[in-house]
Amino acid sequence: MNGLSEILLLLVVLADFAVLGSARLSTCIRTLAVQGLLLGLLPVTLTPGLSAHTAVLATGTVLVKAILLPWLLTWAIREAAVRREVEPLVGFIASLLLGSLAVALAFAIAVRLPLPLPASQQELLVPVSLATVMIGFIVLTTRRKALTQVVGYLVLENGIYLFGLTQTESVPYLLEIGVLLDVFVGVFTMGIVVFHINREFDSLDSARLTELTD
Amino acid sequence: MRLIALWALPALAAALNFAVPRRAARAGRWRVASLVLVAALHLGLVATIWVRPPGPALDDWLAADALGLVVLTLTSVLFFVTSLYTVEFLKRGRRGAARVFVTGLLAFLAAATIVALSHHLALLWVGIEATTLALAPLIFHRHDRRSLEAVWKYLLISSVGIALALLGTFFLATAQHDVGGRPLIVADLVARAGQLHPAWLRAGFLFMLIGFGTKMGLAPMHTWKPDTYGEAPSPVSGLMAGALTSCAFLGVARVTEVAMAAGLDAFVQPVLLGFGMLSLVVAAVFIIGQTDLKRLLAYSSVEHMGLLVLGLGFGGVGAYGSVLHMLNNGLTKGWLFLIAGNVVLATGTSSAAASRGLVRTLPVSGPLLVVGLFAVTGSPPFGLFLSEFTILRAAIAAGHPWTAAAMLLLLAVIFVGMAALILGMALGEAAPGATPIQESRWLVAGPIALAVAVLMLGLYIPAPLRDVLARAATALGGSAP
Amino acid sequence: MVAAGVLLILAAGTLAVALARWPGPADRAFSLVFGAGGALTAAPALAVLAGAPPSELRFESGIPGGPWVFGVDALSAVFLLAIAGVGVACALYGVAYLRGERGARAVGLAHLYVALLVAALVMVVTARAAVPFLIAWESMAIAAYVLIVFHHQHAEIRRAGLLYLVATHAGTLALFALFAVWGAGATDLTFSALAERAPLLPRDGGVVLALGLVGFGVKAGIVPLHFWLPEAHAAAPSHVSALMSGIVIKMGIYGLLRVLTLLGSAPAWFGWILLVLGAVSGLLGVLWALAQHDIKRLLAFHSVENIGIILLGMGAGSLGLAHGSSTLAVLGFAGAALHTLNHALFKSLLFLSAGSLTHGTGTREIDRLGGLARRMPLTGVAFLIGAAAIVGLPPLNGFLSEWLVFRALLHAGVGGGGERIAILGAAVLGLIGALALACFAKVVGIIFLGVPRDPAASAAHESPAGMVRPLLVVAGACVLIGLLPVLVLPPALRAGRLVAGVAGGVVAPDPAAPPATVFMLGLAAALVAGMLVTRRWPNRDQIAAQTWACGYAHPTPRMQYTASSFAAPLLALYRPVTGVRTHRSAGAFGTHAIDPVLERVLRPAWRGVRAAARWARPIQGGRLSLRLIYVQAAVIALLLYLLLEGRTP
Amino acid sequence: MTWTALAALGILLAGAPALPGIAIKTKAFLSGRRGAPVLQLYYDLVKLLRKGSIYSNTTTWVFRAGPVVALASLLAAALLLPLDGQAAPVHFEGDLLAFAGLLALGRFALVLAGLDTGSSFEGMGASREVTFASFAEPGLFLCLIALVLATSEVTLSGMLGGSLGAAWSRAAPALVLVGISLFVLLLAENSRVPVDDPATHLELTMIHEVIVLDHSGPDLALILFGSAVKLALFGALVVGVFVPRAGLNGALAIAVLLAGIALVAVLVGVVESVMARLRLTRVPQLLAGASALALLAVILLLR
Repeated sequence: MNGLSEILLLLVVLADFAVLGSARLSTCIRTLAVQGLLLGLLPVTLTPGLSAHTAVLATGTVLVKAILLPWLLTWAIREAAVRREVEPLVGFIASLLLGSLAVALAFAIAVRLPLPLPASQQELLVPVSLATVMIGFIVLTTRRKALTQVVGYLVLENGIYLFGLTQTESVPYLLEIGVLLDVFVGVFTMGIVVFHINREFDSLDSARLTELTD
Repeated sequence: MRLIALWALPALAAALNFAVPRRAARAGRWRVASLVLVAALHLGLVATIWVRPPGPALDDWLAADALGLVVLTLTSVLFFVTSLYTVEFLKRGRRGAARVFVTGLLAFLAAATIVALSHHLALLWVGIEATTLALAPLIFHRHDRRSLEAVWKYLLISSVGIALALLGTFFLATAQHDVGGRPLIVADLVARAGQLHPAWLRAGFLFMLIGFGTKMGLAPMHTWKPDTYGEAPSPVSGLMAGALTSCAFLGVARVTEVAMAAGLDAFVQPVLLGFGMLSLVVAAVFIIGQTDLKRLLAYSSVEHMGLLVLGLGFGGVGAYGSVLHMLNNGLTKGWLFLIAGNVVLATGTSSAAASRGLVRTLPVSGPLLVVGLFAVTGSPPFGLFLSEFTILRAAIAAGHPWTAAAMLLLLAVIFVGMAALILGMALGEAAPGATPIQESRWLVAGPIALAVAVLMLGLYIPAPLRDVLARAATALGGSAP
Repeated sequence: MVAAGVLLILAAGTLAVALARWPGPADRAFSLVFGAGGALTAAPALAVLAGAPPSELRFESGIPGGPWVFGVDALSAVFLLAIAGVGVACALYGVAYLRGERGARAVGLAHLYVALLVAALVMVVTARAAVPFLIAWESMAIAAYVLIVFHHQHAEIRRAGLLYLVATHAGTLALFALFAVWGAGATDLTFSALAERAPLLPRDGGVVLALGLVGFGVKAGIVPLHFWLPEAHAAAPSHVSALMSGIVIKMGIYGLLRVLTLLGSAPAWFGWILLVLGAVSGLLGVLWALAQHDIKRLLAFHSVENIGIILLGMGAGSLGLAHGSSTLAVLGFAGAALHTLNHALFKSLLFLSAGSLTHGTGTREIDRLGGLARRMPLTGVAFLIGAAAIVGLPPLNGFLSEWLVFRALLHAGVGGGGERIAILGAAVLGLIGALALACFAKVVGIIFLGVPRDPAASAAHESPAGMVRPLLVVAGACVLIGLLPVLVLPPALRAGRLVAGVAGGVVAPDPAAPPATVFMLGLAAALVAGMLVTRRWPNRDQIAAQTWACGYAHPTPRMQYTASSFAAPLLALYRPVTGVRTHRSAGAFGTHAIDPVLERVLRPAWRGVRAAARWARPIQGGRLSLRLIYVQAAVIALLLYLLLEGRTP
Repeated sequence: MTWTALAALGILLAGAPALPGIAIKTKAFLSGRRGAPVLQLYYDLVKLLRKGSIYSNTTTWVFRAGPVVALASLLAAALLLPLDGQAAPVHFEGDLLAFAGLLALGRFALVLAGLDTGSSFEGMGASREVTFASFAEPGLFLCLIALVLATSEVTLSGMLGGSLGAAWSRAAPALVLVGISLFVLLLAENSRVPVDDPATHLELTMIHEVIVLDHSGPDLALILFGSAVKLALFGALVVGVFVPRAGLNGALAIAVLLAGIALVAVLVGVVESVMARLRLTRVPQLLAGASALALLAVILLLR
């Protein structure tokens, strides 16, 4: 139990809200990078001694979530010359409200689901991760641009990953690397598709992708 | 050793294919050859597993248990058939598409094999995510707006779903905390199921169900399915509807296995039944008045996924029915999508309005399409009849008469929709001047083989398969009828 | 033996396809092998009916539902006879009937499917386990479908086929439910095992019987489940219509009889339902038939009528079971079984003759025909015999079986219990008979008598021997059965006793049989003698002249009564129940019939379903965020479930 | 079978042709005319048998078979009736259906023969005949059913024979109803007023007569004799219901029967002279009424 990780977790939540609230894509992506960095630091702070496992995990996380993915997204923006606005379907205020609602719900659930871990571990961890997941969902469903939807997916992913940190010793890191790799490839393909979408529809407005329907 | 070779082989082949540049001289033929070769080797290896089962590998991360073996065999057979089909299919397609196509297929085979063999739930997750990604480029095969939209929806919805499955996996790991036993190894989870932390186990089950359910295409997470199957090249759709869904179902089955072992039946079954019935309803709604053959098949796949989880939900012989149904449905879907592919190759579209009198113009595929209608709607004497009938018996035995009645009603409605569309395409007077087409052997061999297999499974189940199915059923807390 | 027969029949079908390149040999081989197969199939049936012990054949199959068992007992035997006889007749007829279409369509395939159909039928009546029964059942349905849409280039034939397919598949689903309920929790679904479970069934078998009534009722065409029947029969080639109407729909009857046999008992309400349905089907069937102008649709509706008569017998039998009166049960079921056989004979005879006259004139419109007795004498005789038989006139087979049913109903009346009311069924039987007489007086009179109303009819020619021979054989069978009750009754009663569950193999001879036989033979003799006598009447000079038109000089064909005008008074009197539209014009009077069930209930219902589906379509809108919201909704729903369930572990 | 039964049958057949005569005579008497001799029909028959016959060139063997079949079926039906009040020459369980079936056979033959001429008048008559028959048939069956219920016998010989007397003591009202409705059926089946008018000469109003319009010579003779026999049979049926004769010895029973039938013929005559012929559209109502009476009887007995 150390205050440092407390603070980091709170920062994670703040990052969530920043993503929800920011009007410019580039801001979203930068916030995402910050969140990735926080996720990279957390394993170090959470586990008492610095083991090789945590080291590898931290570096891997920072590499992928804080550097590679943000770079990829900015590349997509530049290549596709996307207009920089987020263009939400739901206003910022509304989405912020939704976000706080999500946080409340997250805490409610977390109370019902006590971690079967020594008290030394974080009781903030579960609610924060759940909240991040939900806020990711909100971004996914309330933003119009394909790129912002990718951002939302990443936020959601971060939330899950955050929860994964409770399992650092049970899940061998080989797998966590696998997870990171999957996420990376996933987002990479998404990036490519986004690029194609922009070329085909000369806009990233995924709301225009409504040809296929019954 | 074989367990490793099974996925390493296609993985290497995939890497090799990707390494060879697109414009390499006469590469296309070699790619296809390698594809067929790998498929054949894979099938051979799987056969040896039936003859002499190998022990677990990598400290129990990989093992070929009954359930996994069924999925593995199904995948391998479908893949082999598809590879044969690809030989002719790629010839007709865009030049230079072979590289991505073959690489994707092989990568898919590797990933699916890992899923089928893995007894480590996190590894299983990695495998399934890998299958998702491996097939994404193939959906984009046609490089047009529609396929682009399809692949985008497919990617986003299934990535979200699969992410939730990961969360569920973590929950399960949490539930296993201070229970001991190797983390997320199925065998240990089942062995110690009683001591798992109930709340986290429940949560884990629910989220994995949602996640893998998304990949299976259970309503309401099915929405990517019609678009994807409709736009993807038919052999790819066939692989997805036959093999990929089965892999996802394996994920659901594994966690159900754990939950059942923990005695959570009362908690698990209502959820499964709910998703099952909802899927049937959605399928029925969209099959009525459907206008496109491949989208029709997609919804039929939603229907059958619903039946699978219904079988699990009823328990008892239902579990046996589910596993058998997974096998039958996989084979039948492969068969029908390949036929749909032939229709598209012949008429240029899968829209029902465009084709009439296929039984005359496509002397092999046309009749096979009609037969397939009866097979996929669970008419005797085809395999799906047996499995659906078994699931129905389970429903009655488990005391769900009204669920059973609703299920039958929906099946009837679905039959009307499918019959109306397929018979409308197959019968009637073909367009004036349309003459019977000499169909390529490569394109019809696979469907014929699958049809024979499905018919056989309806009349006779060989002893080894019988006992594998029985073991799988008992693993899922059910029993053999 | 039966198995060998089935194999031969299938072999015949395969030959027909394999030798497609050489038409002549193909036809000969098909006819020969098929005939042999039919004989092999019929032989054991005859043996069993003569009192040989029932045989059984069982083997293990790896599939769920226990071993596969096949067997022939008295009940199967009656149906086997019908299948073998009518099947062979129709198959051979089909060879000649389709010869003209060679080249245009895959005739060989049609023969193959006829073979498949007959083989499946044999399997249905010999299967002694749920799974093989269902397999045979659906194979039969599908083979029949393929044959119905043989001329699928016509849209209305495709529609009829689809209607039939949907109906029969729905019925099959009901049968799934039936066996699922019956075998719930059991591993062995053989009929013997099911029979042992009968006492455990809920509501002493009520559920099973209800499901059977739906599943088998669709096939049998019991009103209001008959809607598919006329369409399908009109659409199919005539020899297929004959098979369908003669045998296939009888499988519904077989199924119900088999279920009753296995249950060994029946609640009284089931008997009453059967009686009511029988009366309704019989009356509406014949009334709707009166309104038809297409000879094949008309015959199809008469199948509904005769199913009604059979149901009256079964209803009486079930009441016998319920009230423990074995005489009633035996008579009722025996009557049902015998009428099934007889109807198979004379209805296929009628359909084959109808095919022959369609072949000869190229039209099925009754009002365009006329005077065919002169141009197609043999077909005319065959049709007349069939008509007299279906109306139930002595001394033909139709009378014999209606007589059994009648006796059953009378027995219900003299019995002391609550079943006495059933005797009213006898009056219904009388009414049905009278209406059937009216209908066939119309058909025979308008089609075969008088003078042609249309060039098509005046250009008619007798059909080739290949078609006529089967007609005459079947007609002969109808006459023989009618004349020899003493030979026919014991087997029928044996089947009846089996269903009624009356112990003891030895059948008590029916006291009524000998006098009835004498009477029938005497009557036949009198008829023949009378004709001969009047032929050579002493010193009679015969003058040929024009029909006396009450002073009108030159009667023309158009002055003749038409089918419409003939049936008009009756239809007018029964208008409320017959969905008939009348349309008059200056020079013509016509009526056309619509099927109330199909037009007023089913089609609207289906339109409703489609509308509902279309209303729900937007769910699958193109919007991605919408679809993600579904996922989110599922997550939230499950979370709530988790929280609620989580409280009470 | 007993000899008295055969004797009764013989006498009945011989006497049948007198019945129409009796009816006509009664009619004439009531309207104060002398009328044709009672034996008129005998003369006609003899004359017709001597004549040759004309056949329309549209007709086939069906036309010639008609009269024969009609007569033969009636004779066969006669064999089933216990004319001597004891037992019929032929009797077996459920022979009631055979009786009805034979009547139907005769009708079928005549109707087809009529249609064979292709004349619109015969067609019209045939149509009316079968239409009205379809209303008369349930009446007949209900009457027979009522008798079955009253006597618990399932053969004509049984229910018109031994156990009828007991039935009268048990269920007289029902039997009266049966008798009345049988009499109405008699009028209808034999095409008498008020259903049909044998004396009419306007084809458009005929039912039975118009069907046989084209028959001539011996054929017509057979038909006329047949209808006389039919009248006699129905008369015997009515008498059989009203007068149980099981107790009487053969000769007396036959005598009673003949007297009864003659009385019935007189009644027919009376009806013809007091009633007018119904409009065709009203006929079904009359027949339905008869059926209703019989149904009422059945209900009385079922209760």
